[in-house]
Amino acid sequence: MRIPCPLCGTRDRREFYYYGSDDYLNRPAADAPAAAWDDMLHNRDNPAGVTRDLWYHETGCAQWLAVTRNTVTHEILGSELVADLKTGPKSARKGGEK
Amino acid sequence: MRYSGLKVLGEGLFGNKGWKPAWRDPAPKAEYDAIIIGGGGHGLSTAYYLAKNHGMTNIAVLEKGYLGSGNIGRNTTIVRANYFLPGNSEFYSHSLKLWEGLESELNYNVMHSQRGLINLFHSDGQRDAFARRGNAMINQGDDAILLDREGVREHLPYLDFEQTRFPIYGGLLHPRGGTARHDAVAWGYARGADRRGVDLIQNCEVTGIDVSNGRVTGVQTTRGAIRAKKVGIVVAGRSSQVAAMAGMRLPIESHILQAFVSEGLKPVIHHVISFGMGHFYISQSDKGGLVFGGDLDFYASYAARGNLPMVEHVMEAGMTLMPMIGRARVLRSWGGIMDMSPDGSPVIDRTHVDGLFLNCGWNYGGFKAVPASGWCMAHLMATGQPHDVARRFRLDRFATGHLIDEEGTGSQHNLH
Amino acid sequence: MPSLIAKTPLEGTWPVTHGGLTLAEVELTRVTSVSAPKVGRDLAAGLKALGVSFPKPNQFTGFDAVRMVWTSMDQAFMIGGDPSGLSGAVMTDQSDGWACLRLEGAGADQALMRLVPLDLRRDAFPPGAAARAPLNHMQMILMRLEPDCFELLVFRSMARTAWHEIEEAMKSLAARAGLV
Amino acid sequence: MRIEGKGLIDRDSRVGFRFDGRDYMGFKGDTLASALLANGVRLVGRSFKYHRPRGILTAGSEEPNALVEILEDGQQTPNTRATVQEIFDGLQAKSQNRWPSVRFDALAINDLAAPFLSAGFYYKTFMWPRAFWEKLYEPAIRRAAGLGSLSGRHDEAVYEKAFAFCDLLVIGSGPAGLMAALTAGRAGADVILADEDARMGGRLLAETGTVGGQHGPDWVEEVLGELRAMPNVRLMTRTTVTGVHDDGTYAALERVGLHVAPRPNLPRECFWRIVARQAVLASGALERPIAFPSNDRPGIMMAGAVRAYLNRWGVAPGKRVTLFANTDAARATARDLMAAGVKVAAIIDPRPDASTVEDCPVYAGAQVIDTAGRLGLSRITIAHRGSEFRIETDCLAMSGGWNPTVHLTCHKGGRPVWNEALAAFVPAPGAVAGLIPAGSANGAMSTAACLREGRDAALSALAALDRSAPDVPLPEAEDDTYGIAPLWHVPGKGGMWKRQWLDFANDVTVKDVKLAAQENYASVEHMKRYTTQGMAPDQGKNSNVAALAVLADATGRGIPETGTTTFRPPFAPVSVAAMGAGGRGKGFAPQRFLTSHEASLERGAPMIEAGMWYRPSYFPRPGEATWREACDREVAMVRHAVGICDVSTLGKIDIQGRDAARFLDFVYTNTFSTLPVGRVRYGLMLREDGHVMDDGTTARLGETHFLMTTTTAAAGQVMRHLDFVRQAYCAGWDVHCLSVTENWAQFAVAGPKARALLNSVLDAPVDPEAFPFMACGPVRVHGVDARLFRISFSGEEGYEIAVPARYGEALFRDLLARAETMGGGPYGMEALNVLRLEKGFITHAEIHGRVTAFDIGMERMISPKKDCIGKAAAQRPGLMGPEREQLVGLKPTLPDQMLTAGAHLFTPGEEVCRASDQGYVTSVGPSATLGHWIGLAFLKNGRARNGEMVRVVDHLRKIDILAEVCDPVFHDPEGRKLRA
Repeated sequence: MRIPCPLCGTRDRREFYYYGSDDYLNRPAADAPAAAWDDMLHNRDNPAGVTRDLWYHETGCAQWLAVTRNTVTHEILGSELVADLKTGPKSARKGGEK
Repeated sequence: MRYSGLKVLGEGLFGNKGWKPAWRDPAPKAEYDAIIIGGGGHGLSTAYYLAKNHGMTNIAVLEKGYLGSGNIGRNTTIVRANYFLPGNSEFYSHSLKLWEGLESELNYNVMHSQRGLINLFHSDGQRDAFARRGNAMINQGDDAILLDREGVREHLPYLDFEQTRFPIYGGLLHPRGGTARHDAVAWGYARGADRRGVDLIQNCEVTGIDVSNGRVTGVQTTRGAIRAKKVGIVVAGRSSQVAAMAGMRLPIESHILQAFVSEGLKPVIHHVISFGMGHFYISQSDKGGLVFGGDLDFYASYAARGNLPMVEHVMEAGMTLMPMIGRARVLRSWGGIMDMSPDGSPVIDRTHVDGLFLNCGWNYGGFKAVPASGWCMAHLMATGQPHDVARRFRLDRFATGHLIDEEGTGSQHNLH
Repeated sequence: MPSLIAKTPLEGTWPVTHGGLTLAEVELTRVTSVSAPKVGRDLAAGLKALGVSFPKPNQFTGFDAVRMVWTSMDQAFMIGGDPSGLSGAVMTDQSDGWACLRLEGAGADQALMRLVPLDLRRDAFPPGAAARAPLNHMQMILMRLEPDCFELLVFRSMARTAWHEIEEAMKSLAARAGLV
Repeated sequence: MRIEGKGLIDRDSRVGFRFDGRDYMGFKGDTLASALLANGVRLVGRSFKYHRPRGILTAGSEEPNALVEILEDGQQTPNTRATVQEIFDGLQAKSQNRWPSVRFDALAINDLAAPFLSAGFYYKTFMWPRAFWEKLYEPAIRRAAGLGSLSGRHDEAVYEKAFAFCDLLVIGSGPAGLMAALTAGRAGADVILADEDARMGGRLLAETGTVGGQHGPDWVEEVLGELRAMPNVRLMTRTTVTGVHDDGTYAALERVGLHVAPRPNLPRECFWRIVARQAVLASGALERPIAFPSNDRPGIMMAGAVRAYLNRWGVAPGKRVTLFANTDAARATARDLMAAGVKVAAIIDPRPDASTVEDCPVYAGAQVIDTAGRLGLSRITIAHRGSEFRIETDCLAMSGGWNPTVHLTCHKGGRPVWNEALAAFVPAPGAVAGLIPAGSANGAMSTAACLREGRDAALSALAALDRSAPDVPLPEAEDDTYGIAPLWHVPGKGGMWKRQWLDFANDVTVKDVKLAAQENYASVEHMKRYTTQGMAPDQGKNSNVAALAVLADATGRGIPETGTTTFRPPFAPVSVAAMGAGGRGKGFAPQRFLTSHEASLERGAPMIEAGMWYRPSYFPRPGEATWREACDREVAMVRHAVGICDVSTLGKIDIQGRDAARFLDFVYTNTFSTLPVGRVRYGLMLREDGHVMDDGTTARLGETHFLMTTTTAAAGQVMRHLDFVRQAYCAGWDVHCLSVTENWAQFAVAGPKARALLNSVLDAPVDPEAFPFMACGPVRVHGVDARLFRISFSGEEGYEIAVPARYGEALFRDLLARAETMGGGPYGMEALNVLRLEKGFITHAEIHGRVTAFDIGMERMISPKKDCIGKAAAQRPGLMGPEREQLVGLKPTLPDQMLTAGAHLFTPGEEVCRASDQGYVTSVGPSATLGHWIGLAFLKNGRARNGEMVRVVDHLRKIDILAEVCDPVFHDPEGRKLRA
C-alpha cells in the first residue's frame, strides 16, 4: 500500500502511523453532551467502501494526513494535510461517502 | 448418526458409503421463533445452545456464504483463558470449561489440544504485569505458572536466548491453553444444531431488518422475507453493516489481521508461544504447519488481505525470537476482518429494538470465545437477561466509562 | 579549568570499504532546525547571506559549507553555518542529535535500497534531492550529493545500528558481485 | 538416462552431488530432479498421509512429490523442490517423511489402513477417553504428519531484503514475457524481467519448435542479448514473483545463493519489494494430471515435464514410455522422445476421434485404468474399445490439459473465470489494476499467440505509461491447435485400496472429494477444508481444477457454479528467514545507546532494556554479590551523599511560539501559561478518552519557549499526540514542536552533596536562594553551554544537568570521578526505582493506560478553568467513584516480609477469588532507607482505607502476607529535603 503524502510524495505504508476515522477531527465543545464525545471517540460509520481516515507520516515529515480511500479495494482516492483542511471533518466525510 | 472409532472402522469396511450428511440444506420457512444472522462459529454455537439449553428448535441460522466462512476459518486457533480484568476473566474461564467438554458435547473431534501457552516477558515491568495476570487467572480458578528464564529454556530450548533483541526474562505458562481445529468447531456446532432441528440456511444474505413499533418482526433476505420474534446479529466482521440495517452506529472499526502457515514439518514446536515485544505468536498444527501471526495491519479494511510491512514485521519477530524457523517456508497467508472495539472487549447485549440482540466486537480474540459466546448469547436471546459471565459486555459501556481494556491503550480501535 | 572532550556519535569507527562502496562518518559541526510558516524577507536575506535559500520539499540547497535540507512542512535543517544572524524563524539547535554517514561508490543507491523504501533511481532521486524516510526501522534524512554519493542523518543514539545495517548491505552486494 | 546430444546442460562441467547417502554425477545446468532422473533414480520420497512411494512429477516449482531436505553443516532446508534446486559440487540432499529409509518406510502401513483413513476420519474418532488426545492420539498424528524437518538450530545464514522500482515488471520470461520485455525495453521504459527459473526462456527451453526461423533457445539467447545491452532493463533470474499487494507493490523471492555452496556474506535469498507502475503477467500455464487409478507411482509424470527433461536436460525419464493425454499438443512428447531414439510403447488418448497417426501404437478412446510397480511404475492397464490389456512401461507421461497460471491475478480478491473451450480458468479482465495477463497465463495455447499477446500487453502498458510504442515485429512460430477434450478422472473398478489421486501432496483422492459431497461438505471451501485438497505445499496447483470438477460432478453442479477456492500469497512458498531478513538477533529493532554507555560498562553495570534504550541496572562494587547489595548502597549513597544517573532517555520536546503556553494549557490538565520563565512545573497529560497518557516536567526557558519532558516509554506517543493536537485542533496557532531528546545528554545529580558536586563543575556556582526547587536556567559547565533544572525524582535535593550530547560521556565521567571523592557515585535503574517508590512517584507501572487522574489522586490537577484534552471523557461515571481502585502505599506487617508486584489484594477473612478481589500491587522495592519492603498498589476505595490491613496474595511466587495500607509517600512526606 502506498500513501500519497502531499508534501513528501507517494510513500510506502510502512512510513505511516494509523489513528482511525476522521471522526477524531470532530472534537466537540467542552460542554457538549456526552453523546457527542461518544460519537467522536467510539462510534463509527465504518463503511465497507469509501472512508476518510487519519495517518501520521511518522518516519517522514511528521504531518497528519486525512486520506480518502476504499476499505474494500484499498484504492486510495486522495489525501490532504490535516493542518490544511478547509472544510469541517463531518461535512468532508459525508461528501466522501459512497 | 453417532461418530466413533468403531463406526469409522465399520464404514471403512463397506466403502464409506453409509456416512450421512453432516447437516441438511433446508429451505427457509416463513417464520421462526428466532433467527441468528451469521453462520460463523458464534452464530452456530448460539443456535446450538438455544436448542440445547433453552429448548428452542424453531430457529434458523442465516449465512450469506457457506457455514464457517468468516473468521472461524481464518484464525490461528488459540484457545486460552488468561485474561485479568473482571468481565473477561469469568467469561473466558467459562469458555475454556466448555472447550474441555466440547468433543463429547458435540460428538465431533475439534482436536482441542491443551498443549500449554507461554507468554514471554522481557523486563521486570512486564514480568510484574504478567504476575498480576497470572494471579488473576488463579483467583478465577484457572491455571498459571510463572517461569523464569531457565524455566522457559526447559520448555522452549530453541529460542535465541543469547542474541535475541529483547532478552527473555521468563514467561507465564498457562498449561490449559492450547489450540483446536478451527473449521471443526464450526462443523461440530453446525452438525449439533442441525440434529436438534435448527435450520442452517446457507447462501442467504440478510438485506434488511424489519422493525415495527420498536420491535423486531423479521428480516429481509436474498431468499425472501422471513418473520421472526427474535433476531440475533452475530456477524463479527460485518457488524457495522448489519447493525446499520436497524439504524445503529456501532463502536466498531473493521481491521485486517493477517496470519500465516508454513509447509508441513515434523513436530518442532510443542506449545503455543506468544512474544509480546514482537507481537508474534506461533504454534504448530497437527498437520505440521507452523501457524503464526502478529499485529493488525492497523488500517480499517474489509479486504481480507493485507500488505507487506506487517508480513515482514511478523517474520522479523520470528527470526529474532526463534531463528530455527528461518528455513520453514510460508505456504499461505490470509486475512480476517476483525470487529475492533474501543476497549478490546466484546459486546453481547440487547439493542434499542425489542427482540433484536447484538453479539459483536470480538477484536482478535473471538475464536476461543466461541463456546461461551454462543452460550451467553443464547441465554440472552432466550431469557432476555444477560448471562452472569457476560453481563459486563454492555453496548453502552463506552459512553458510561465501564471499560474492559486489557491492553490499556484506550479508545483507539486498532490498538487492542 | 578542565575541558570536556567532545565525541562524535561514531567516535572510534573508521571508514570501511566493501566492493566498490565506502562508508564513513561525517563530523557535524552545527545543525539548526529553522522553522517558519512562511519565508519572510528577513529570513530570506539571512539565508542568502549564508549562501543558501529555504529548500523546497524533498530538496536541499547549498552544498559544502552550509547546506539547508527540507525536513518537514515549513521546516528545514541548516547543516553547517551559523544561524545567529537569522531572524523571522523559530530555531532549535540540533547539532548533537544526529549522526551523519556518507556512502560513496558505484551502486550506493542499490545498497541503500536494501534498507530504504524509496525510489533512488537516478531520475527519481537526482543529486540535490533529499528525503525524510526510514532507514530500515529508524528515522533518517537522506541527501544525494552526487550520483554515487549519499549522506544521511540518523539519530545519534542509533548511529551504530545504522552503521551496522548499511555495512551488512555493502557486504552482501560485494558477495553478490563475486557470483559468476 | 542421459541422451547424447540433447539438452542445454554444460556437458563439460561435471558436478558431483549426494542423495540419500549415495554419490552421483550430473552436469552444470542440471536440477536435482534432472540429475536424479539421468542417474535412473525414480523414487525420491514418501507421501504425506499414506507414505506411498513417490517420484518426480513435474519440472517446476509446482512439484508436489519430489520434496527433499538439503543438508549443510549443522543445518538443513526441508521441503526443497528437487525440480527447482540446482546441483552444485558438494550438494547433499536426502529424502524425507520416511523412516528408516525411502525404500522401506514403516509408516507405509498407513496405506494398508487407507479405507479407514478417509477424508475427515479424525473428526469422527480419537474422542475417547478425553485425556488420550494430548497424550496418545495427537502425538501419534503429529509424528506421522509433517514432511521435512527443521534442524532445530538457529538459522544464522545471511538473507537480505531489498526494494526496487520500475515502469514495467514482466513476470515470466517465456515467449510472452520476452516479447513484452523487448517491446517495453525498446520503448525506453524501465523494465524488470523476473523469472523463477535459473535460465530465462520458459517453455521455449523445453520444446523443439522454432521461433523466427531459429531453434527456440537460440531465439531466446538473441533476445536476452539485446535486453542485457539495454541499461533500462534489469534481468532477474531465480526470482519468483510471489505476491501482488496494493498500489503496484509486488513481492518477489530471489534465490541468490542456493545454487552454489555457502559463501561468506552471500545471501541465500533476497526478498524483493518491487514497485511497478505497470506489470505484465506472463507466468505461463501449469499442466494438470489425470486422476486414474494408482496414478501416483514413481515414473508417472507430466507430459510437459517429460519433454522438458528430454529437450532441456537431455534426460529420458524412461526406456519404454507411454503417453496418456487428452490434447493434440501433448503428442509432442511422444514425437520428441521417438526423435531422440526413446521407445514409445503407446499413446493412450481418451478422445474417441483423436488422430492415430504417429510412429507408435495409438489407442484412441482409451483410458489408463490401473498401474503396477511397488517402488516405480512397471506396467499399466488400459481399457480400449471394451477390452482391457496391459502394457509394460517404466514411464507414463500424462496430460489432462493446461491451467493458466492465474494466481497473481487473484491476490487482490479477483476470481478467475471459466473458459469452456480451454476447460480451464483464465484471469478475469482487470482483476488487478495495472497487471496485464498475457500468453498462456491468459489462455493463449500456441507459441505464436504467446508472442503476440506479450507484445500487445507491453503496448497496453506503454500506453498507460504515456510512452510511444516502438515497432516490434512478431517472429514466426508454431500456431497449432490445442484440441482439448476434458478428462478429469478415470473411474476405477472396486477395491477398497484403489484410489485415483487428485492431490498428490496431501494424498487426497477422488473418493475423498466424493465423500465430502456425500456428507454435505458441498461448498468448494468445505470440500477443501474437509479433505485438505489444495492445502499442501503445492497449494493445489496440480489438483484444484480436477478436484473441483469431481465435486461439481458429485453435487450435480457445473464447474463455474461450484467456484474456486481463493489463491492467496505467496504464489510459491517463501522462507521465514527471507521475509524476516535482518531481524535475527539485535536486528529486530534499533539499539539506542546513551553517551554514558561505555563508561557504565567499564564499571560492570548490567544493562537492561527500556524501550530500545540500554540503561544500567546497577553499578556493582567489589564484594557485592547481588543486585540488592548494590541497590541498597546506591540508595543510601543518594540519601546521604550524591548519586549520578543518566536520564537522557526521557523524551524532550522543544516547544516554541507565541501560542506555546496556550497549547500546553490545552494538552496538560494543569495550567502552564502561569508558569514564570526560569521555572519548571509537573504536568499531567490525558488521552482524549480521559485516562492518563503520560506525566513529566515542563520548563519555561523563555516567554515563548518551553521544554517538555516525557517518560522514556511514551516519548514517541507524546510527540505524535502533540503533532495531532496542533495540526488538527490548533489551526492558525503559532506553535512549533520538535524532539530534542537526542541532542542532549542529561544527568540527574541527587543527594545532600548534589549542589557541592555541581558547583565543582559549573563555571558559576548555583545559589539555592536564586535557584530554588523547580528552577531552571542556562549554565556553563567547563565552558560548555548547558541547561540546569532543579527537579528531583529521588526526593533529595536534585538537579538535572543537560549538555550537548557530544560532551555527554566526558561530563558523566567527570561527575562520577568527583562524586566518588565525596562518597557518591553512579546509580542505576534499580536504585532509581527504590528512590522514587520511597517518594511515591509513579511510573508507567502505575499509569498503565487504565488509570485516571482520580485513581492516582490527581483529579485536582484537572483545572476547572479551561478545557483540555481528555477532560470531558474523564467525567464519565465509570471513571469515578469508590468502586475504582485508587493508588495507595503498602508496607508489610513484619519487616522481613517481601512484597511482590502483581500480587492481588484481599480483605482479610474473605475468600481469595475473583469476586472478592480488592486490587493489586504495581511496584515494589526494598527500601534501604526504611529497612523494609514497600509497594505501591491500586486498592478499591483505597484512599479511605489508610491504616487498614489487606491480605497480599501472590500465588505465583507463593506469597500470602498481611500489609498495611498507607500513604504512597513513604519518605520525607513534607518534601523538606528536596527543597533544601
